[in-house]
Amino acid sequence: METIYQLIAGWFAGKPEWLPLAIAIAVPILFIVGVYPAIFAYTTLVERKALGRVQNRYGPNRVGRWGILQPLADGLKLLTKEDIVPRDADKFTHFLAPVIAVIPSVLLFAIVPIAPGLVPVNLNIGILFAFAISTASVLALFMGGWASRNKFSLLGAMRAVAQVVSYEVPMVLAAVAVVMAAGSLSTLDIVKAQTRGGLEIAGWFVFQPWGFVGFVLFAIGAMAESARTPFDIPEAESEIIAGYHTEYSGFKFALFQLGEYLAAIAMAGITVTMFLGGYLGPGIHIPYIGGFIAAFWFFLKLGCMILLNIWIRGTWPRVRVDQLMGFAWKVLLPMSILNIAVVGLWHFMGNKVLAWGVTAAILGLAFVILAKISAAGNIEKRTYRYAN
Amino acid sequence: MGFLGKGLFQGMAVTARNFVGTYFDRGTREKLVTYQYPEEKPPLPENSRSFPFLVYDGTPDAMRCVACKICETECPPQCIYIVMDRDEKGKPQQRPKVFDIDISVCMQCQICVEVCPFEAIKMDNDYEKSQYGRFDDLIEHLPDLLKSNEYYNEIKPTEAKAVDAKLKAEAEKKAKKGTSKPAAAAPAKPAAPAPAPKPATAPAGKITIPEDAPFTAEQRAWLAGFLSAGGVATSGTGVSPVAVAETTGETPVPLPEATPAAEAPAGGWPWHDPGLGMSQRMDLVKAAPLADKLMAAMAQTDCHACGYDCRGYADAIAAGSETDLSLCLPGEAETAKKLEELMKEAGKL
Amino acid sequence: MIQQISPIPTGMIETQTIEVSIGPQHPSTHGVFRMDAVLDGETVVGLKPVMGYLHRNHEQLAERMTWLASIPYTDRLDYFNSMTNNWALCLSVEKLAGIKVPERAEYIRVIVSELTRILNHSCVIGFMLQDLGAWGTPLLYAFREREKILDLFESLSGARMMCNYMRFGGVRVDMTDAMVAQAKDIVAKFPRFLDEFEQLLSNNEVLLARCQKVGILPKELAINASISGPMARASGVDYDIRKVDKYGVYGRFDFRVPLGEVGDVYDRYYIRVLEMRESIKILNQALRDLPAGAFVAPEVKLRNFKIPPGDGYGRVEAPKGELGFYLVSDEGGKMPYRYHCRPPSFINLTTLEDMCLGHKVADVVIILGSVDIVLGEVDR
Amino acid sequence: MIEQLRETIAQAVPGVTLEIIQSTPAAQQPALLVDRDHAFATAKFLKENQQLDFCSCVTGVDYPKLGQIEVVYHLYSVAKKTGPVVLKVRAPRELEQCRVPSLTPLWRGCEFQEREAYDLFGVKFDGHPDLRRILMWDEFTDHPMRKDYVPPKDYEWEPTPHDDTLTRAVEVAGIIPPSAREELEKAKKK
Repeated sequence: METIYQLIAGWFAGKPEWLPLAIAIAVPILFIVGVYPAIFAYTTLVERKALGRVQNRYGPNRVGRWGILQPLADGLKLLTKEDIVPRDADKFTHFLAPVIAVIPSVLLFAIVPIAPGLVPVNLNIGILFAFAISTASVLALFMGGWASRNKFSLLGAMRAVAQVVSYEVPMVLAAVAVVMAAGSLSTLDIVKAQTRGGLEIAGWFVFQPWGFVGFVLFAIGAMAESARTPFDIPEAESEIIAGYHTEYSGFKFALFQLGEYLAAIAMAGITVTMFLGGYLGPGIHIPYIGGFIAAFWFFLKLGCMILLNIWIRGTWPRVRVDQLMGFAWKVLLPMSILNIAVVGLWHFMGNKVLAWGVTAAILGLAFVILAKISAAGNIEKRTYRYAN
Repeated sequence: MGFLGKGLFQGMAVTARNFVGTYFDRGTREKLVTYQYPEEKPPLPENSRSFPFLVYDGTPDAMRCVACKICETECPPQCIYIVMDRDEKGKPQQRPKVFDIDISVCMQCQICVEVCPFEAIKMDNDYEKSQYGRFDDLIEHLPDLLKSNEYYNEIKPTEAKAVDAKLKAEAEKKAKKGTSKPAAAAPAKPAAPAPAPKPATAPAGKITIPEDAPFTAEQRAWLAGFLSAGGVATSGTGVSPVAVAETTGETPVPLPEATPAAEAPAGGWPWHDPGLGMSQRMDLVKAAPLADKLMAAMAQTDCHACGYDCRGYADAIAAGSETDLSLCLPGEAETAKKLEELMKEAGKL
Repeated sequence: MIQQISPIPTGMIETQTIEVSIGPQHPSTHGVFRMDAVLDGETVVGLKPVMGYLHRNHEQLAERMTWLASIPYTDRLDYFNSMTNNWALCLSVEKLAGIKVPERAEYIRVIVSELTRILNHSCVIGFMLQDLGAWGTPLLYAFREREKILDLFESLSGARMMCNYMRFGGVRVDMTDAMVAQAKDIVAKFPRFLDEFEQLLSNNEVLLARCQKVGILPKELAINASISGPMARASGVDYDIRKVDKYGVYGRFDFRVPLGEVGDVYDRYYIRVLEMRESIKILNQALRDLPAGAFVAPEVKLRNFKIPPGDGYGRVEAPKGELGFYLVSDEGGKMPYRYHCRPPSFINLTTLEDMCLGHKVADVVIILGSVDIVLGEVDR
Repeated sequence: MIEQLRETIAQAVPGVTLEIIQSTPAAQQPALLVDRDHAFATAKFLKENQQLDFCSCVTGVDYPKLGQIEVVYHLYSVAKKTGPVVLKVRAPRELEQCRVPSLTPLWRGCEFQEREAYDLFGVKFDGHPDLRRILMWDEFTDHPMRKDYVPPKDYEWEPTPHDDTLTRAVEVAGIIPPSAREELEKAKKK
């Protein structure tokens, strides 16, 4: 916003003072409202096509070439569908829930930088804002589940609350490590802190042991937070039909989907910002087009994160609700606390090569111990005998 | 077990392999198996079956179906409905007037095809039968069902060739037996009723051939000669000697060699003609033994619906080894009634 | 990595149970099947199976038609395995009537039944994983392989699923050399698919955590509750009708019966994988030894087929368990006087509640999936 | 073999009446007809002493001519891999008296099958833990597998394209109830 204001303030020298400000505010909003939903729409298409290919079939390919108009057709279909509200539902809450579901997801994009200096709002408490907002989305899920007056919806809502609240903890702690390393809560500063080397790759936090662990923790948390497979238990279709949005149809359902996907994309964006160097990449310092290259790198990384999500969705089964909680509290939480300590160690060890080795060893050992403890008695390798 | 999570990544490797594999499939359908249906259709194997159709030879009039109703009775979900064609006087015409198959009920089990003794009903390959209407559109009527033998040869070459060969062999066998029926009407189906020209000389025998009897001129001429020569419808071959001896009170007239009767049908049963009406057939056997009378009451299609041919069923009833009188499906209730009547007359019931 | 959370000690917090009707319209009840579950939070404290939504009185239908006309209806019992259903009925009828089946027909029956078995097992595993939430990937891999078998069935019998292939005293059409080659090709390629399948699933930690020690069925209960098929063998019951009765020509083949130890969902999953490998073995032998000769007993009439008065029970090892037909013939003998089908998946549901108690809702669906039911057979 | 078994049972279960019923000549599965009062004791003996631990198949057969309904149990032994021993119990057809002892306490596998027999034949199993209808709905009153069962008049019927064929089938099997045929006529007139 500030960057745009500085850019255009000069052009509007003779005009009223509020005009450039208004434009500077309007442009990011339009960008968020225009571009990210479009990304959402095509994410659904890409997801369906990719899942199709993973499952040895073509994805949607009937509406337009390569199914390019499929999202449009889906949208039209959902718009024209009958809006069904259960008779005993709490009508107002039932209506409000999908609306609220979208808002936090959209707000999350406000702190995601897409190019040097180009972030909708450069908050100095950016990361904190992101967590505050993303947790609010659970409110919508619970409202939807509660208002539907359906036992499956209720179960889904309960699961959603439990899951989102639990996964918030390791996620925030994983982010704390990054904040400690970068020394700032501002997303722009965090990206800048990853600048190192000519190609702008070497400095990414993910290439440090603590950063990698943090990345994995954060990615898992992000997946759980946005209820993506294998953590999609609030809407586990094989168990509780569609969870909190069982009783939603038509565009309200679409809004839930929109909110969920936007949250997933935003979380991917924050992951990229915090661990994968945000917009950093080769060529961003080239004059004039550097900004565009930076934006390209950002969206490329974003796309990779989304594809990883899809890939995981196409492969893994879903975990059970108690296992999910156990995993959050017994594996992720200790790891993330340890990770904070390790970042401190990293910070104070001068020799980075040595620090790399030491921290990697500590974290690896911790993972192995935690994994063995949690697997013991639960997972076993079996051999089978044959009858005579 | 390796490190925890190894299995997860192995799985991801498998899915990635399949994902990439679909782009290098190039039509082998190893990885990308889908047929894009309306544009490309999977090739159907020859045995493939959808719904039944009726085969005809040459023209739709020459259908093989004789309306014997075996398929109707045997059809497990009862989706076939047949009404035999009759002329104004109520004589059966050995062809269906109505032949409906309700494809909303048909379960494509092929049992009708298996039980048909006339090779008249076969399974089609056409599975695109969806309709907009729930009721009438889903009933296939006789004109929809009739398909030519060429079509059958086209969709199921091997099977059709075997059927054709079998029918040809049967026809030849029949021809060898000396049937006067023209060999052209080879497939067990009698020729469609041709307008019968009035015989030039009405024989002075006891039995006159009705004008509307569905005989060809040739048949009519033979029959006239046969009747005038033999007097009573008997002949040697095929009938048990006892039956011949008991034919009438009088000694059976030995058939002169020169008369057309020498070419008489192998069975030598003039009533064994599905074209005749029940009353005409009964007329022919007025003085015949019980077995012949019983036989004349049958529908004369030799359809084996009862498990015998017409002769065998009559003999079995007469001999008392078969007690069920309602087995003649093509004859419908008429035959059953007549059989009962005859048995009562004979004092066996 | 994952442990069950112990329930809240009683007396601390007062909680209410809720009754949830899982089904009849539910994505993972495998048809119109209902479970009346009583839940304490997410934990199942009571569960009653409710069935009959697909009931069409198959038995009465069969009693109103000839023996032959029942064969296509058996296709509809367990619509995945029409071949074994056909065989079960034909075997019972042959037993009652004393029909000797020609060698070649017996071999063809073994071939199609074992193909049916691998078809069923691979799909069941796929369905189970679908219930686990694996988004259809294993299921569609299984379906990809199943298509190849169905293609063979289509070229053999004319239909993909409703084969209606067997007749009393044999099979309906002969297996040509081309079909034998096709079958050999399928059998040769199938182990590769199984390896891929196992790589995708068998070591997957999420799958292990979800399936192991879930839905345990003890051996004694399995026998007492007449559980049959892979489910019983997963509980360690050494009972395979192919070995016990040696019906058909099963006595001639060399194969083993895999047995589980724990009797949980994972065992039921893995036993099926192992059984598929054994089926491949049988198929290899049967295809190798397929003799020439008649494919149907010539003395058996298609129409007016009659059975002497009396009763009899015949059974086969269908992919889902013991599929038997109890038939009674009376004086006429043209139609069954009594026709009873003993469906494996119906009886295997007996212990569903025992297996589900104390587990979570999410486990109920995989336990049900591991029982392997087809509602066409449960409800008849 | 079956004679032997009969002797053994007769010694073990005092007062039992046993009758051997032959199957079809080819099937070779002769059955033991046990009187109702001693059926449970006999079954218990078979389970415990003969190791017949697997009750495979339970079903009913209606014999209106005898005025009785028969319940047939097919018992196998998993331990010895033998079988089947066919156990038959008969009860009068009249609904009130149509009671036989339930074998579910012995073999859990009978649970659903006896419920099915109760549902379809109206045989009441004394001692069954949960005797409810299983395939038909709870409000249903009749027992459809009895030979004298007549489908209710207001059965879920709607005109179908194959009514003609079905109406003809009525004469053979009585599939469409008469009331439905009236409706059919009405529909045709429309």
